[in-house]
Amino acid sequence: MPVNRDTVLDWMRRFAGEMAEHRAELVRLDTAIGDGDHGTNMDRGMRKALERLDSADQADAGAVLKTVAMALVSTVGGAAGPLYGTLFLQMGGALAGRDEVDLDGYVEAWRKGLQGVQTRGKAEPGDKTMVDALVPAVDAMERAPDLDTALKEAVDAAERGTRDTIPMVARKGRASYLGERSRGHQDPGATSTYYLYRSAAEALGG
Amino acid sequence: MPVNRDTVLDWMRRFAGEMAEHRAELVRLDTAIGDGDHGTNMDRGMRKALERLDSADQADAGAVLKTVAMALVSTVGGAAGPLYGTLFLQMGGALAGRDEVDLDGYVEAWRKGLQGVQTRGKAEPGDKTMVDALVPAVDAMERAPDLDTALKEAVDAAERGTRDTIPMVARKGRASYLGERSRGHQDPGATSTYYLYRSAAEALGG
Amino acid sequence: MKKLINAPDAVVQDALRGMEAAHGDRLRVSYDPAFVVRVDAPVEGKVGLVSGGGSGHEPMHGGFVGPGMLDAACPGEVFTSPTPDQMEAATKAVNGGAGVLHIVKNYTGDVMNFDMAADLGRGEGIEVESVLTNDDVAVEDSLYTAGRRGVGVTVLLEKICGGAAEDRRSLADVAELGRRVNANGRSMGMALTPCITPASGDPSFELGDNEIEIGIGIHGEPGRFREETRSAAEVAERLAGPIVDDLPFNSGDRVLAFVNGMGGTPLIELYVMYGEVARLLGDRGIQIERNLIGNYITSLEMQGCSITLLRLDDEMIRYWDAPVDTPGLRWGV
Amino acid sequence: MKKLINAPDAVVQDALRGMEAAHGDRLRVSYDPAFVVRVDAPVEGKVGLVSGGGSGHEPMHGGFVGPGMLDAACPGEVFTSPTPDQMEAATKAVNGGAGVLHIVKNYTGDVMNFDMAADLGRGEGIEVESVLTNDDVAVEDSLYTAGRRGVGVTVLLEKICGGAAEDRRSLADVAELGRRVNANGRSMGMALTPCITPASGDPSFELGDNEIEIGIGIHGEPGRFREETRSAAEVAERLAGPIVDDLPFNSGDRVLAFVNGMGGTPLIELYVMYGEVARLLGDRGIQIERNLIGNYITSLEMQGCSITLLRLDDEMIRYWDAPVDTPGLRWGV
Ligand SMILES: Nc1ncnc2c1ncn2[C@@H]1O[C@H](COP(=O)(O)OP(=O)(O)O)[C@@H](O)[C@H]1O
Ligand SMILES: Nc1ncnc2c1ncn2[C@@H]1O[C@H](COP(=O)(O)OP(=O)(O)O)[C@@H](O)[C@H]1O
Ligand SMILES: [Mg+2]
Ligand SMILES: [Mg+2]
Ligand SMILES: [Mg+2]
Ligand SMILES: [Mg+2]
Repeated sequence: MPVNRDTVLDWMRRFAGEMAEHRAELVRLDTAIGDGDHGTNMDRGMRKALERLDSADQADAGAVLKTVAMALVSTVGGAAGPLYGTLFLQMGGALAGRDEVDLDGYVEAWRKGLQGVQTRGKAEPGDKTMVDALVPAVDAMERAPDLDTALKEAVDAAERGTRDTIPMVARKGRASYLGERSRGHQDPGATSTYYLYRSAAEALGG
Repeated sequence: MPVNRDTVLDWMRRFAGEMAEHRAELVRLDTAIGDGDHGTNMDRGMRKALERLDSADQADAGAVLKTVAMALVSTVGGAAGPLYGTLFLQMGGALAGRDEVDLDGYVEAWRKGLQGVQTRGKAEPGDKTMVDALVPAVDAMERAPDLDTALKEAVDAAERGTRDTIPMVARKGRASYLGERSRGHQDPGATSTYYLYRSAAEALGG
Repeated sequence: MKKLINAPDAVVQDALRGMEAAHGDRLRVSYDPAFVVRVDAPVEGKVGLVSGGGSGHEPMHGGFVGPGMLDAACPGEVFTSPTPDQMEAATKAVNGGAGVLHIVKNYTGDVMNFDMAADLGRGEGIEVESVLTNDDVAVEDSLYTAGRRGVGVTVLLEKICGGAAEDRRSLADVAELGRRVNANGRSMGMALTPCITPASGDPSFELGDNEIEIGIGIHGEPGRFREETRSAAEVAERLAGPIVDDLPFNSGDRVLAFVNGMGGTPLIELYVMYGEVARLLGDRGIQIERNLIGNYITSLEMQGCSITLLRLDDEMIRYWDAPVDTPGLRWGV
Repeated sequence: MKKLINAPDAVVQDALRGMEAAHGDRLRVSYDPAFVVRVDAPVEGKVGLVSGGGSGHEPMHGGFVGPGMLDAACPGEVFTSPTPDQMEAATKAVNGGAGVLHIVKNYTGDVMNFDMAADLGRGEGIEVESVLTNDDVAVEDSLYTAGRRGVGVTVLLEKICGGAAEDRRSLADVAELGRRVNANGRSMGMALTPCITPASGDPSFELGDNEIEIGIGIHGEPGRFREETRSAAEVAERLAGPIVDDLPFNSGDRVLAFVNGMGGTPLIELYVMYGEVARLLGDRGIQIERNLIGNYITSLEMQGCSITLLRLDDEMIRYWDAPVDTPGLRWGV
């Protein structure tokens, strides 16, 4: 599949579906080491994003992602709102004005998005945040020979990265208040990022 | 046993013992249809009464009962404080200045006490209160040929009267707020009155 | 039972110690007999206002002692009315020569103990009057019963009579005003959860996960009936409906609407409830002139709320608005 | 889950409706984007004070809007920081030409959202400054972590900066004062029970019948550790000890002592706690000059409390004592 307006729209719809479906799971993960709202937040935000996507035509893939970004920023709140908002805003900027992008363009957009998240949140790998899913996924995509492989490897890498957050002691976000007690729990934001890669593989792959 | 200062003192000590022993039971009964404090109230009051009895010599049985009455009035509060206070105050008044009383004197004291309780609380038999234990007990004593019989029959009558409160709908005291829902529960105040007769039979009987 | 206390039988004493430490500049605390009194009592020529009742309803009554409200409050054990000696001592402490008004909630225990105290006070030559509150429409009333309980109206009455007393109105006037407040006020309460008294350590009643208790009192007494949980809008209807019908409150009436938390209900829920009450009264043309929202007459940690409506007249409004300076209510000063 | 609400996702909206119905004479409510603002905003020439945060902490922040305290408050969803568009709209609404101060509790979400809002506000030519509160000594602090949470000091800071802004102090002055308040304040909290957010319906953590959680935040986050239930005196030591040692507070310091309920704790227990805190500070020669006792920064229906100590200087005392007229704090007017 090409990466264009329609497939990215499909991606966002699938991601919204994942957030609705896994809402309770994300709430449970966030209850253990945070304040129990990550699933509710992401679901609320992605529902609003779909509303906006439905109500106005989008010029291109970049416009789709910017619309999602603005919806998240103005309806999610918390840490996830600005972080996912920034991710999609940066990615959208990279894709703006282009009908279709290839592997390089796609990976470049992720690289920009990741940079945005790290600039806003100041998290490094190992801090037990969504960055721990993003970094290995983007790295894996950069090594991939073609888009399909990139999409699949990103899912695997994000899944591993997410699982790797379990033994970590959180140093950023709400979980950091728990200190040692945050160990042994999977990070909710990394988990939602894993679902983002999964829906990308479905919508943009093969 | 004669009814005199020492036996009445023993009676009050035994009654205090019953209140400590049955504190939880009275709390449970009062929780069902009231506010769950009758056992605590009576136990607190009788402990204070014993303290006062221990700290000063009592001239006669009347003085013993008045000391108990004043202790209850100033430490129990709630409905039971004034009611038991009045009961013992009136009984004490009837016994005051007499070294020893016979059956008639004893029953006369109870009659006065009962009157005091009814004047203060305005409860009639059937209202589901301590009056439902007092009235049959005093009636039974009036019919008894001798003190020992009177003491035993009073216990039986009070027990029956207490049990008879179970099907009643309360019209006085806190249980009256429950209306029909007060049916099916035994009245806590009648129950503590039953223990009062039981300790009287032990202390003054045989 | 988990509570922030040192020992079940030390709660009242320890809380009084906290009150004294916190408000010692404005309140004096007597420990035996236990009562809280304005630091400047007795106020010469002012009617003294004494209330009291079981503890566990805080801020009522101790938190309402101060200029513009009560002169003294007598705390009993938790949910147990105080004793005549406390009331008598408080009565003496606040007697500024213009007489003393006892504000009594209609419970058998409170009534009997205050009766004895009034007799004692009069025996000492103090003019004592009593006002009874009995505003709880959940309770069936008849000649042969103990009558209705005094609940939310008590708070409003203490404030309004406090304003009148501060204005140096006579004992007869203040008592008459108090009776008018009681006659024009109605309340009803409900619970989502029971409470646990420190002494018993057990819940005051058992409620299922989907049950609420309607028509509760303020002592953990069970209510008139229980039913399935409902929306805030339905609960508001459940409580305000019988209240409005009872007085009745009519279209055009001006009221004070009081949404009270039972102690464990978050304020955000009380505001949700207030929104529903305001809508419901609006629909019936009843005009809310004043309001009060918060935990003022509580049942320890019970979750739930009560609604009180008071039909206002100009005098009540004037004394409601008058300055008050107590730990629990404070404005105009 | 039993709550006095209509639906989990309508709670914030419905509570705002209740706020407007109750305090419409003094507050204006915007629903989309959601914020509460003084009815007379913007006040010409006065620094505008904007705070905000997740809902479920009432009366903070909406209940602190009014003369002498905040100009506007932005409520997020329950326990979720509000969004930049709310904050931007509130900032515009309160800008009286003297600049706007954002009061931000140190949570990743709050900080990032307020950052974006400040950028937006500046983009519109409004002078915006931010003050961060991070007073929770339960949280380990380091260069590499998110740092300490903002808790009880926030209430005190909003009051004191509110007094300074009302006094027409400059934006720089008010911000500097706010930072001084934060630098001199320390807090720590504990829970007897968890809370339940309307959206999740589940307890925020599980506690045994004999367990308490020490070092909790205000969002139902678990604390630093749990342990056996203890007496009020021991809990006071547990909380006040680390607070005193952290600043540190020294003999001779004058402080404001704030005993805060988490929402479901009866007031009588908060007074018991205050009594213990007063004794403990007295033993160390620390002098309580002012105090605050009650439910001011809450976690829904959670039972428990937090203690905040603020080392006072004369300016802080002056602005703490200054008149305030909000639903949640009211004196001097
Ligand atoms: N500084 C940060 N950088 C990157 N991700 C972060 C940061 N802080 C938090 N997160 C992510 O946000 C997630 C929590 O999001 P959410 O629960 O929606 O917000 P909040 O913590 O405000 O309730 C965490 O699981 C973590 O992955
Ligand atoms: N008017 C009354 N006359 C006689 N007995 C009464 C009356 N009201 C209450 N009682 C008795 O008092 C008992 C309750 O006492 P207690 O629980 O100590 O006081 P309270 O009801 O104030 O909590 C009731 O069980 C009843 O027997
Ligand atoms: Mg969260
Ligand atoms: Mg009782
Ligand atoms: Mg009682
Ligand atoms: Mg959150």
